Amino acid sequence: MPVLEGRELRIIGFLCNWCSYGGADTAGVARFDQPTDLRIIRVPCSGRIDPLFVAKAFMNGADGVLVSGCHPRDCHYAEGNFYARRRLEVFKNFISVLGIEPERFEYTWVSASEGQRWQEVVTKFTNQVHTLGPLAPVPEISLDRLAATETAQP
Amino acid sequence: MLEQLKDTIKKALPELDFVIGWGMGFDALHATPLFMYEPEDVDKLVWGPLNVHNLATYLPALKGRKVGIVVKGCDSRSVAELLQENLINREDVVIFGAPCRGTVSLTKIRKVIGNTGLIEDVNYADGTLTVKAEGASHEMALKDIRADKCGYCRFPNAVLSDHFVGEKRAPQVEEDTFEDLAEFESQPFEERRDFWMKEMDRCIRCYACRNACPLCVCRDHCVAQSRDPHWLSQQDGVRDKFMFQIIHATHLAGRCTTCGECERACPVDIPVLLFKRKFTKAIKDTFDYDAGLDPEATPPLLAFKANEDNIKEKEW
Amino acid sequence: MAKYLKKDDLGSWLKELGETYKVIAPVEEGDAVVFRRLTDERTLRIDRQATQGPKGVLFPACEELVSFKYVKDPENPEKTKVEVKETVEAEPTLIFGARPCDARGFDVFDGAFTKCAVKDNYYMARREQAIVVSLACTKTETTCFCNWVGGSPDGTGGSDVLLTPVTGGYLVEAVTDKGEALMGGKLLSDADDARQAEAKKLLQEAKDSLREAPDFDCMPEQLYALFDNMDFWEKQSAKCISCGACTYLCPTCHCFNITDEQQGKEGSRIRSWDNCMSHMFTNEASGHNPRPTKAYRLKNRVGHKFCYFPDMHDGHIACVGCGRCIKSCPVALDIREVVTAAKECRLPEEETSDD
Amino acid sequence: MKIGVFVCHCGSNIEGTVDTKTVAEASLDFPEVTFATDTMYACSEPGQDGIIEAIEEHKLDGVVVASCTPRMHEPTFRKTLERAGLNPYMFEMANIREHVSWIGKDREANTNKAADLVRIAVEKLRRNQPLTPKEFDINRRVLVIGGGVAGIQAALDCAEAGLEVVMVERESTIGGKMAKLDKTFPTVDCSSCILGPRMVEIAQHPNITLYAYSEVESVSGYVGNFEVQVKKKATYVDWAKCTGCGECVEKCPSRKAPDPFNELLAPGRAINIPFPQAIPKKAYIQAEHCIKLTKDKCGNCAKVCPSDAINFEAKDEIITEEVGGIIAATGYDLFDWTVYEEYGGGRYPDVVTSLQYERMLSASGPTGGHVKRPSDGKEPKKVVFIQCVGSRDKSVGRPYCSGFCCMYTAKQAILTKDHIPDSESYVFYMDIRAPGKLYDEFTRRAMEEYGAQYIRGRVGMVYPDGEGQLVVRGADTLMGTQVEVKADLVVLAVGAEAAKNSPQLAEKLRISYDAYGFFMEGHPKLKPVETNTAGVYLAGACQGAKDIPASVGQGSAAAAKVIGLFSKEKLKSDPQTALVDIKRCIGCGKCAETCPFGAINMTEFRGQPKAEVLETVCQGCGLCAATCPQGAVQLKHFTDNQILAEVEALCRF
Repeated sequence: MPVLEGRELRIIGFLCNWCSYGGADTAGVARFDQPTDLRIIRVPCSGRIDPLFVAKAFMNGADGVLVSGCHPRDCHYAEGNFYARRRLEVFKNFISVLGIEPERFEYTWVSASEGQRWQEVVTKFTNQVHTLGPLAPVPEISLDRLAATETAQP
Repeated sequence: MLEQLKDTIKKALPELDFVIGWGMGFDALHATPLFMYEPEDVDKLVWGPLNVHNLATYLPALKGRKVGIVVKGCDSRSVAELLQENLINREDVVIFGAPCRGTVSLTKIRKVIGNTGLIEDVNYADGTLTVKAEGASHEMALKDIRADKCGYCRFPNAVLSDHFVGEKRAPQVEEDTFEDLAEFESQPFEERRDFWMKEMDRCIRCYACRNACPLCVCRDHCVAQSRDPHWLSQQDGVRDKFMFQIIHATHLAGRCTTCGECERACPVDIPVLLFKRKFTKAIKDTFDYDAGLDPEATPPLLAFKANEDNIKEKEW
Repeated sequence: MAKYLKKDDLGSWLKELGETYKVIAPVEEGDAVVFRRLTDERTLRIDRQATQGPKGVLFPACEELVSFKYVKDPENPEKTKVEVKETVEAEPTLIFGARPCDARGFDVFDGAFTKCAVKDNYYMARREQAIVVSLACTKTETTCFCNWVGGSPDGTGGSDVLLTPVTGGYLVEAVTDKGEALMGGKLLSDADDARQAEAKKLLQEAKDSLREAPDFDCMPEQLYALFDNMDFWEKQSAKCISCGACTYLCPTCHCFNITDEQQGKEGSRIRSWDNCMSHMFTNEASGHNPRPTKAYRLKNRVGHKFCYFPDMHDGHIACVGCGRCIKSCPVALDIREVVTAAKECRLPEEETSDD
Repeated sequence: MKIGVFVCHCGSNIEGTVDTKTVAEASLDFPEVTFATDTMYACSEPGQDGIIEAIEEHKLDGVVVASCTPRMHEPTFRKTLERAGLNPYMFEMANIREHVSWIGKDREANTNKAADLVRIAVEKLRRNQPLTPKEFDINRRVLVIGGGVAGIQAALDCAEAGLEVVMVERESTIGGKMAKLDKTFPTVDCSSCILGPRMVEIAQHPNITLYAYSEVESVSGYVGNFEVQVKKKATYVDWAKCTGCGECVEKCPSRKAPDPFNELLAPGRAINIPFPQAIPKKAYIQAEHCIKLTKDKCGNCAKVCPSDAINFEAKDEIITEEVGGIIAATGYDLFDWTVYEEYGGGRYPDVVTSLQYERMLSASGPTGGHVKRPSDGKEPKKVVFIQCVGSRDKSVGRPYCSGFCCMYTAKQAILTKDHIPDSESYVFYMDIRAPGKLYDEFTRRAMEEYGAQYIRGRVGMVYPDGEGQLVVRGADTLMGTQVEVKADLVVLAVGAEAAKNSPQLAEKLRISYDAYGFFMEGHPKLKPVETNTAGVYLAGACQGAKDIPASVGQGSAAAAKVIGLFSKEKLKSDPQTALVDIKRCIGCGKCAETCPFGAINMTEFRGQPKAEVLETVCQGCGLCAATCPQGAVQLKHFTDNQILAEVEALCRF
């Protein structure tokens, strides 16, 4: 089912299994209310996150992407988030040249115990994306073809 | 200087399978890579602002063979980068360097003379390029028609070489200020996006940008054309073309020397170097790192610091 | 009977034709000139050869062959049907501003797709509804060599109408019956002799400006003979970077790939341009590649154009001499040099001689 | 593939805010889903049986369960699949409880989101491959970090079970906090009398190697095969020669060194043996207070040592130990009570901490078991105890209850009466927490039999009255009045916090810790001694403040976990490891360069360099997969195609 028209935006989260996914669980266990937009994709480690997954999400029509991993030094795999931090930071810098507001993408650290922090991150990020509004999707077809289909279905 | 370069190459040639340099191409405006196997091939060597190609592109496929290569400053940085990534062996490559004054942008020349298909003669002297086409003669100052990358070049001389011919030149600029990028990013986000939509729409997916890139070393195994992983579909829509450029730029982050081959090779003139410029700036700002200067360095994205100097994480 | 169209009326004429046809013409886009649907916002550019020819109009870089959809039986979800819908898209289309070389490219396509045992419905449908209005060349570029491969600056192969620029306008000539249908436009007047003479003169000058054509009759034989001479091909291909610019810009290259792109239960089978200069082109599932290096691949490209295709199609060379592969090649690899070198290459003595 | 989707109600936990029936119906429309249903409790026995039946009846070859977090029940359902004859890895979960039903009440949005999460689980599952774990050998040795009572218990249990144990203790003696105590509640038996013999056992057990005055420097490897570097800090005394006679301590002229064992109540010597029952009973020199080591003078200890054990040239030493399991039992430290300036701790000598008081009460302490005021050595007649110093106080960042302070304060009040029969004790408390066996009875005895006066309320201020006494001013919330008590001695019941450097150790062990530095258990209820890192277990107060019986219990529990782990012939590795497609690999080595585990080797295949994954070493983080530009390394079950399919599923529909 699509996101709820007019109420939700497409926000994708990539969360490491050990800290942030657990943090989101902790927030759930504590019944911390959160906006419903975010859909979480579980990965073992923030180091698994190729920034290109984020790019792919934006190309395919995501309005916001959130990456969350273990706090630096706390990586379950010792170093994954250190690499992730560099790659994601540089990538966050990069997307503005594409015409994507850097605020549509955030990476952060939430530990398994930080349910409250998770609630705060999700809430604030969701609001941040809503402030920017939807991101126009990149057409899957050529512009001429797009123009043709648009005139065909006014 | 050219003669001196030829002599140096001729001396080294017996030890080498061949030396890669530039010769004249199909007309007086277009140079072409020249593979010099015999001394008489060396006589065809040219040097000047028409030597637009980065010949380092050929090196990874020649790994294990003893070859020579003539480099401009920017080309030498690609060689350094390939060495850093163990894609070539230092002892197999003999590098011939010479000072570079910058190379032309054929697109810019076309904008001046209208059609670059009608060239009769070309002369270069003292910073001025004279092109005769359709009976008319056009004089152009090199600085007006040189590739953008030459405007912010800090390394006109080879950063590493076995033989350096000629006198080293002082760099044009001390610092790259990324004005091109700032200008582009002075547009609102939506306009930037619209700009790329139109540009990407024209892409013919020939992958010349990739194949001309000296650091696109996956080449035959590029994710752009594989089903596993299946990053891109074969659709020729804007989305997949745009995504490819993002992949290319991202894979080059921290490695790209902004040699500009991607943009130069593009047959439909899409300014794809801008993507890499953005990454280059981010890498410079965040890690104070320039790719292709030190074959021994660890590139920033393959390393980390427990406490990063210039990364400010978001506070919620 | 040749007609005359005033330069100032060109826009109106195309607009008029636009009521019947989808008009595709070379327009400016960024720093390139490409064939696009002509609209008011776009600038027609016919003063230089288009960066990319019009082949994509009849043979799109990517087209959907069929769309498919998996449908579950609501009573029994284990049962799934596949609904397949063929997508043949064609509408009356006018290609304006093709050069004679570009138009001749369609002849090669016709040979491969319509005048053979297995016909390509998709191409054929578009070809039948297309009308090609070409523009003769009164100037030639350093990369032009149409005369080497049987073409000419005023060649009519593949065209339905041929325009020749003359002072103040264009000489308009119908080449085919299809083209004849365009001759009745109000904006066209009968061309007088002076204009016809001027056109003839300009075209002769253009022809004279081309380099002398070598004789390529011997090429098929010569290329077969060079088939195993990998040393030759390695040297010829040394500077090639294995991109697809030459093939994608080539008016005759017609190789394609077919892939299924599926999302969820729906998808489409698409045909997209493929490129014999790519390693992937002949890569087999096992990992084996019969054309493992660029030397093999360049040999194939040249071989196909100057040997295998002519062999199968009455000697018709699958190259129209437009020169795009030369001028847009990132390393300025010149196919004329390769073919000339192949022609002139002294073949090694047969090892198994009788005596 | 034939996929079955089971949408769990979890009673009303999910069903309350998610329409599970609608989710199941929506799921049926997803690709390759041939069966979908909602179920009351998927994890219950009938729930699991239902899954097994459906697998058989509908010939399913993959299962998605939409229920709680996979961190909880993924192993449960994998076993269910296995019982049904499927490969356990042909399974995915959609977390529609913690991530959906529990975080919002909008039923429409929740239902919609739940269906989306099922969709991505289905798309991922469609791209799963059956996986089989690899087996590898176990090094049946265990490392116990910390020699307090929890560590001692864990070490002895393991050693008794026949395992080789390596114990690392930061101080020069084991015993931890318990060794400092005089008596223990609620039995008031002598702490060193019950702990002492166990400490001796550690020293004498043939299966235990003890590194005292040592710290864990680094940990590498993985469950079954850890490599641990232990730093033996320089003691400047050759312990092989030292007999613990104490001659050197007697003759040491440096008399202003701190004595941490006695909680800094009295100065110690630069060379020291913490207490008579120390294990090992060996002297060590605090270098920064040694005249010889700082000024190159003196050297008395070396002169008097009968066994020639002093070595001023000693250096820190790194020892490498290989173990298969690790128990962290690093205990706790006291909260910095000086933060409470209003209590005057650290400013007024007669305001002491509970642990300092414990040393005063102890016969082996600096006062020989006589309670004396630090200021003038007089016996106090009125003692005021202030509870919750650094516990249950948000304003100092310690909102949690330390759990044992109520009990030891009661104990200290009783002991005060025992030591000074004519004394009076006052206890300021917030609530009395005594929920243990005989605990409440014990606090009542303090009040009823020993006359301790309990005042419910917080103390606002402690200040000297200028006549040698301290005025303790506080509230009595039961009476609703202000009270002032004049005290000879004030004892602060200081709460527990994580031992210092706990976060650093956690990082070395790759385990999580909470906001206060306490180590995170695998599950707050069901995995109290496990961590999320396989092979690393927790015992005692390092996981959270606890008293002696609880610490001992956890020590035994952690030991049981290790013994259980080692009882297996071989360990099975998680098969969700990285895999190299050698056709795509160009041998650039970037994956090997970044792998945190050294799990990627560069090898040659037909003359070409290629990467190769050591499956049992690979921990499945996927860093290599994100590093490889051509996608030649893929992490099984988290492949690019799987993640891309998940992204696609979320974006397209």
